[in-house]
Amino acid sequence: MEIFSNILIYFVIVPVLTLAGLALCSNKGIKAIRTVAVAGASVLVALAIYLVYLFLQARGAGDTSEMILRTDVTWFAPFNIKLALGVDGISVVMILLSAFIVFAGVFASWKMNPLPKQFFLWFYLLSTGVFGFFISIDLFTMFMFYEVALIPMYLLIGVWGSGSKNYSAMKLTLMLMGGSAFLMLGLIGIYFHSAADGNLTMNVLEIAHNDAIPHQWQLWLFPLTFIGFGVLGAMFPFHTWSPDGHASAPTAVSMLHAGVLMKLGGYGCFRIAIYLMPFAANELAWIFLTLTGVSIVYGAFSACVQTDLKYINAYSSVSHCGMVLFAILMFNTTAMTGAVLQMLSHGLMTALFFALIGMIYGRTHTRDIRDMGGMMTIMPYLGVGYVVAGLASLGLPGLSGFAAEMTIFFGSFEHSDMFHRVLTIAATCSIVITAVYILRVVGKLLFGAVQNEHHRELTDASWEERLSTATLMLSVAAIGCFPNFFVNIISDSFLPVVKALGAMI
Amino acid sequence: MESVGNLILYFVVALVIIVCSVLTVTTRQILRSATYLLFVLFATAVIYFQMDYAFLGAVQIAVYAGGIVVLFVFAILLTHQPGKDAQRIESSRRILGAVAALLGVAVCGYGLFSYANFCHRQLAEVSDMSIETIGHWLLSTEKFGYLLPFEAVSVLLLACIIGGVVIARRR
Amino acid sequence: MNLTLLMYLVPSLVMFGCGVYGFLTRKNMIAIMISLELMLNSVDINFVVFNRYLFPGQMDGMFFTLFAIAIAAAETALALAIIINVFRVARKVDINELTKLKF
Amino acid sequence: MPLSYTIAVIAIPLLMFFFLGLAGVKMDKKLTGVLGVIGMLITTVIAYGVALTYFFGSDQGQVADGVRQAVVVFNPDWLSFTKTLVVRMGIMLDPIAAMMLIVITTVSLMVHLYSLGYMCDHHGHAEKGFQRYYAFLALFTFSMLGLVVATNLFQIFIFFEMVGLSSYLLIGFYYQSPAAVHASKKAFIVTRLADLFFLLGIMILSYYTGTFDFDQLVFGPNGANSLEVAQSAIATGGGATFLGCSVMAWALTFIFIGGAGKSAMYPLHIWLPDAMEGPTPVSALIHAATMVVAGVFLVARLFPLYVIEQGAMEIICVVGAFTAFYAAAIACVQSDIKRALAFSTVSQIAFMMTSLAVSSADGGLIEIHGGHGLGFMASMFHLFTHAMFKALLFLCAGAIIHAVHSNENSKMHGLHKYMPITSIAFLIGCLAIAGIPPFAGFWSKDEILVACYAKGTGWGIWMSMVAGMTAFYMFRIYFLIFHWKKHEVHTEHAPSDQPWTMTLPLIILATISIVAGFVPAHDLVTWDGKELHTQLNWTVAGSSVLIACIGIGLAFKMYYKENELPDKLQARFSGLWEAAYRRFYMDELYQFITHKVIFQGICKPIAKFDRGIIDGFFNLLASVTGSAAYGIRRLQNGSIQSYVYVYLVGALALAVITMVCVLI
Repeated sequence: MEIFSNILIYFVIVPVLTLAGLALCSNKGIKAIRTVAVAGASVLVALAIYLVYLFLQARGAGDTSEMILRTDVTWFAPFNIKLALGVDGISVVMILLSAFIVFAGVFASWKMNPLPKQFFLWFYLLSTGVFGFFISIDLFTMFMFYEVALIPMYLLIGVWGSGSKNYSAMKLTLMLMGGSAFLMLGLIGIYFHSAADGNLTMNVLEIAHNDAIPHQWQLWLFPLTFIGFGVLGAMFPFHTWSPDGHASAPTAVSMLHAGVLMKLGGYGCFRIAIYLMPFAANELAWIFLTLTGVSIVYGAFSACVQTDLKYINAYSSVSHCGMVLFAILMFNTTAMTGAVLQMLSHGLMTALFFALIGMIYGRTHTRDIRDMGGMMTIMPYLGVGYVVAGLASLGLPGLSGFAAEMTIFFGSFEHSDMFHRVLTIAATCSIVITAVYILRVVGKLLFGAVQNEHHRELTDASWEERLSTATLMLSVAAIGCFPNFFVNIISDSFLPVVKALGAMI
Repeated sequence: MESVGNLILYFVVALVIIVCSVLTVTTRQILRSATYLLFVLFATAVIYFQMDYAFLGAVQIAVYAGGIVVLFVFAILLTHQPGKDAQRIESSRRILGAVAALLGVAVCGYGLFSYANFCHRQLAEVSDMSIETIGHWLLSTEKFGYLLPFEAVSVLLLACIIGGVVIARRR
Repeated sequence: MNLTLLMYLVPSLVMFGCGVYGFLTRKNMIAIMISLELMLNSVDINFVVFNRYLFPGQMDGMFFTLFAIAIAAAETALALAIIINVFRVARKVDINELTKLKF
Repeated sequence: MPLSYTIAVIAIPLLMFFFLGLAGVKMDKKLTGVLGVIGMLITTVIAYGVALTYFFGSDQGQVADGVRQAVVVFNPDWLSFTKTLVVRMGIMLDPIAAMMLIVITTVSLMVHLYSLGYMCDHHGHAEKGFQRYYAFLALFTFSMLGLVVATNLFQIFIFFEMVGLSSYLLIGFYYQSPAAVHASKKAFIVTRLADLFFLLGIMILSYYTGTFDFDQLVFGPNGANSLEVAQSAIATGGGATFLGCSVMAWALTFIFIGGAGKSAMYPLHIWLPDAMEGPTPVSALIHAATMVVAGVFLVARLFPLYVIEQGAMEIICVVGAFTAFYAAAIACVQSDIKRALAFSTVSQIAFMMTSLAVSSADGGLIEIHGGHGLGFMASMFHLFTHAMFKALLFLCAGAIIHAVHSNENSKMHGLHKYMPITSIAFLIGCLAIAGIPPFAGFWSKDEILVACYAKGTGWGIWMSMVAGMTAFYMFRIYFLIFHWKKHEVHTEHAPSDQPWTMTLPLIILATISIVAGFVPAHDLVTWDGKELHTQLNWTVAGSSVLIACIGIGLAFKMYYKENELPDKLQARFSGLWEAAYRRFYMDELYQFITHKVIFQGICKPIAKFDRGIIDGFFNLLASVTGSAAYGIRRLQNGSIQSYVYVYLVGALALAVITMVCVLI
């Protein structure tokens, strides 16, 4: 089969095989379950790194096609649905990010209890959806994988969560499904206007090439798709699933959700909404720019007064993910590259945050910062990890957040009109607010005197927790120290869309 | 013109059916209810015989009267202590049920009596109603053959047997 | 006086009405099943008499009745098995009290 | 020594940081300290080699036509914003960078050595977190060195953040003490706020000029600061204005605010006194000698731009002059020795800022070409000398605190007898800062005053007065600590001079403080790389020495021997004294703004809004759907009998309708 010669399909096959392997494990055989889960994740990481290598090689060899590793296999001819695979720089780094987070997530849920097998089954189903989404360029398969990624979340939170998990799981799933409903409408609309000559297609590249969606339709379809993905990207005012959902979700799920799934939102906004409908994007950008600009500042301010660690992080995510959408809407290569960097950065850093919070919560059984203090003395490794994550979040040079945010700010500042300037400056102000809430929580949680004497008996991180967090910390530092490596992979991928957007002005 | 015996038989059967049906649903002792049902089924079998469908009548007696009613009796005995009457049904519920049933009967009866001209046909002679013919058609694959439903029913019965076993099995 | 089709339909109709009444008013599940049998039986009669009077040369009505009897037997057996099983668990056969799976 | 060895100067501290931070946990504490000192010693040697080569060597191509050029030894791309706007991470040596290398490595080495003794208890056992401390020191040294050798504005910004981080970590070194945590948080956030402006300034500047690199912003073709290049860079703004000022003025003002945050200029100075919660050697290194002058360094870096954009320079001048006075006034009444020194630092840095700012105006643009720019040189010179004697003073203070276990003056008094070496070293530091010849401070401060008088007599008198206050408050501290009255020994051990690891740095720094004034700064660190011919202005020098002596005399009168005078004065001017003691209520103001306005007034309502209105809306949506479903659920009650009933009614209705239709 032709399709099996394309490395991309293995990003779906490997999780599926892992699923099968897990299904064969017995419920009690925790060792076998862990082995299979780790093996799957390791293969994914290796594949992702190899993919980056392939990509760099292809670009190095002068392959300037928009997407590389293209394969089309017809799936359902009447609607022209194909299993269309292909990646550009953005998807490549997204796949890399996902692989690392899945890897770290497996180790973070090492001691998952109860039902470890079932947990990993759903976990890998979610991963399947995520990878499938990033490798496809067919509207239908993208949507399908998107849904595959969303649904397991309900069970993962509802069964393995904590606190008011039923409420949260329901809320998260319903809001995201609501977004999907918008999205589906938008996608169907796009499909039926995908070609002027009647050869309707689902292929993103072909639709963009045809550029046949009538302008008055774009004005309807763009908001539908943008909001559809924006809900997942935690865009104000559709972000409220995020605090509750993250607070209740088990560690690895929070990691995967904030780390990868929310990125699907940003990626989709770009790949479908803006890429396919540049006219409407230009026309309506101001609405969404305002919303995302509000997101950034609003999320940061809200985070300042939260007392639950996960809520702080969830609002911080609202702020940072707002930054992603904000930058994507700036329509220039610099800002958009910054957006992807920010996705990477936020993915890794939030995953790190949630991993650490999960580990702390697993020990103290509280996430309220008022009940904790002096954790640095008790668990220095986790404390240092938390500080690193915090510093990445507040944008310290040498860690990922800085490179991403700076690229976004400088890209956004390229617009010289007052509207963009004001928003950019407002967004820039968030770096101070971020510093405030990060230092607040670091000060209360890690420093100061030990609040609860029982906490003194707690242990520091075990080896698998160290491995999980160290992977993420190193990734965060790698992006922060060598941002140009990633920028070079990413930035060229924006040229076609920036050109299309430029043609609209 | 029918033979008098046939007529008398008809009236007896009709009377049994009507009376026993009513008793079936009104008696408060469930075992009696099953017994009245048995009478109704027998009376029905008689109608089948009258219609010259001897085979069908035999099936009716064997399967319905012999099998199903016995099942009912078993079930009743398993779930009820003997001699204990069922609770009295609230009158509101009874009235509602009666109204619905009577209305239904009235509407259908009105329809029957006022419109159905075909209802006054006479019984025609049938030439061949032997077991061979029935068997032939039942297992025939030609037009009007009933092999497929026959097989379907046999599978259904099999499923039913398995289902019964599974459900009734003690865990 | 002739035995017309109508004369057979009337007892059948009454039987059906009784079935409906029983089905609506009874609380005991077995009694409901019995009412159900009444209704089924009245339909069987209708099949037979319609076949016999209106299409004397054919046998479809008869076959339908035949199958209906078979299916009724299957259905009853299964239903009674369920009822007995439910009784074993809940010690009840009153459908108004068996509300555990409601909503 | 090849200039490219500078890489080693940067790299060794970074490696030390990782080594000590990661491997140090498992090592013997003392060993990590010794390793840290050895690493720093190597760094210092190389840095001296490089700097001396830069200044005095001739074969490295750094001097051409009598002009000292900036030499870029290393400049790879780090982050490309666009094809042209690229952030590079490089190493560039020019006079001020080379001078800073010396300052940073010297003070850092002294502090490394000193901490060996200071970070131990009285039995000589290393404190908890010893290796962490050394790792952070290494991190700070790395960041600061990276900052001064930056080749572009963005790199400076990056290292601004990095020094901010190291400062945060070191202030909060005693992280179990709430005061330290609070102080570190405050320091970070205030400087972050300033950095925000810095960033905005960079954004504006780079938007118009299209570059971050100094060699396109300020350096001319001959590799030295050039007004023509700055002029053309400013001109790319194309006369764009915002709120009546040119965008470039805004950019430069914002950048200055960034520098002001780090350099603790009013009103962003509030973090510095609190930062004294950190270990005293840290205060000496970061909050007296090096990091706090980053702002001065930044303005000096962009000096030509500021010269062209006079508006921004005026702001610096006013802020500097005011801060100098304000901080000096507060320093006069502080009872905590470190706080007093901290305000002294603020005041002295303000001196440097003012000096830079008046430099551009001392005779106007043309005369700068003619060879003035005295203020620039004086500022850099003062930066150098101040780093030495302020580090000395702080280290002395550290020794005293280590001996008496308190920061308060009232716990000290009469220590001269017990700690003679410390006392003499402190006295040398005081004389240096007061500007008594021939100590280092005299030479640099004198030139600053000359530059100020050149701008205007008013400026000169104002700064002279502040200089007099400096002499007063320094000697007030000195007398209160070492004299005043007999020391009451509270602990079982009488205070005494500290072990050699602590005393040796004092002696070295004291020596430097005496001789540093004779460094030919006017030859080495001038704004245009050319030699600057200066001579002592006897009028200014004489008057400033006189003022200093008056200040010292006043302090002597009031504080040498225990007497009632200070209390009387305090009672007489109680309002003023209280206000100054409370630092003119700036902290309360900030507290009000952050807590009451931002926290209670913005954050809380937003959080409530989010939970109540936005989330409430979605919950409302859900509950409406839910109750609708509950309503409909009544129909699906699961009772087969009701289903049949409804079905029957429906069927009958249909039958009746059919019949009626047939009838009609």
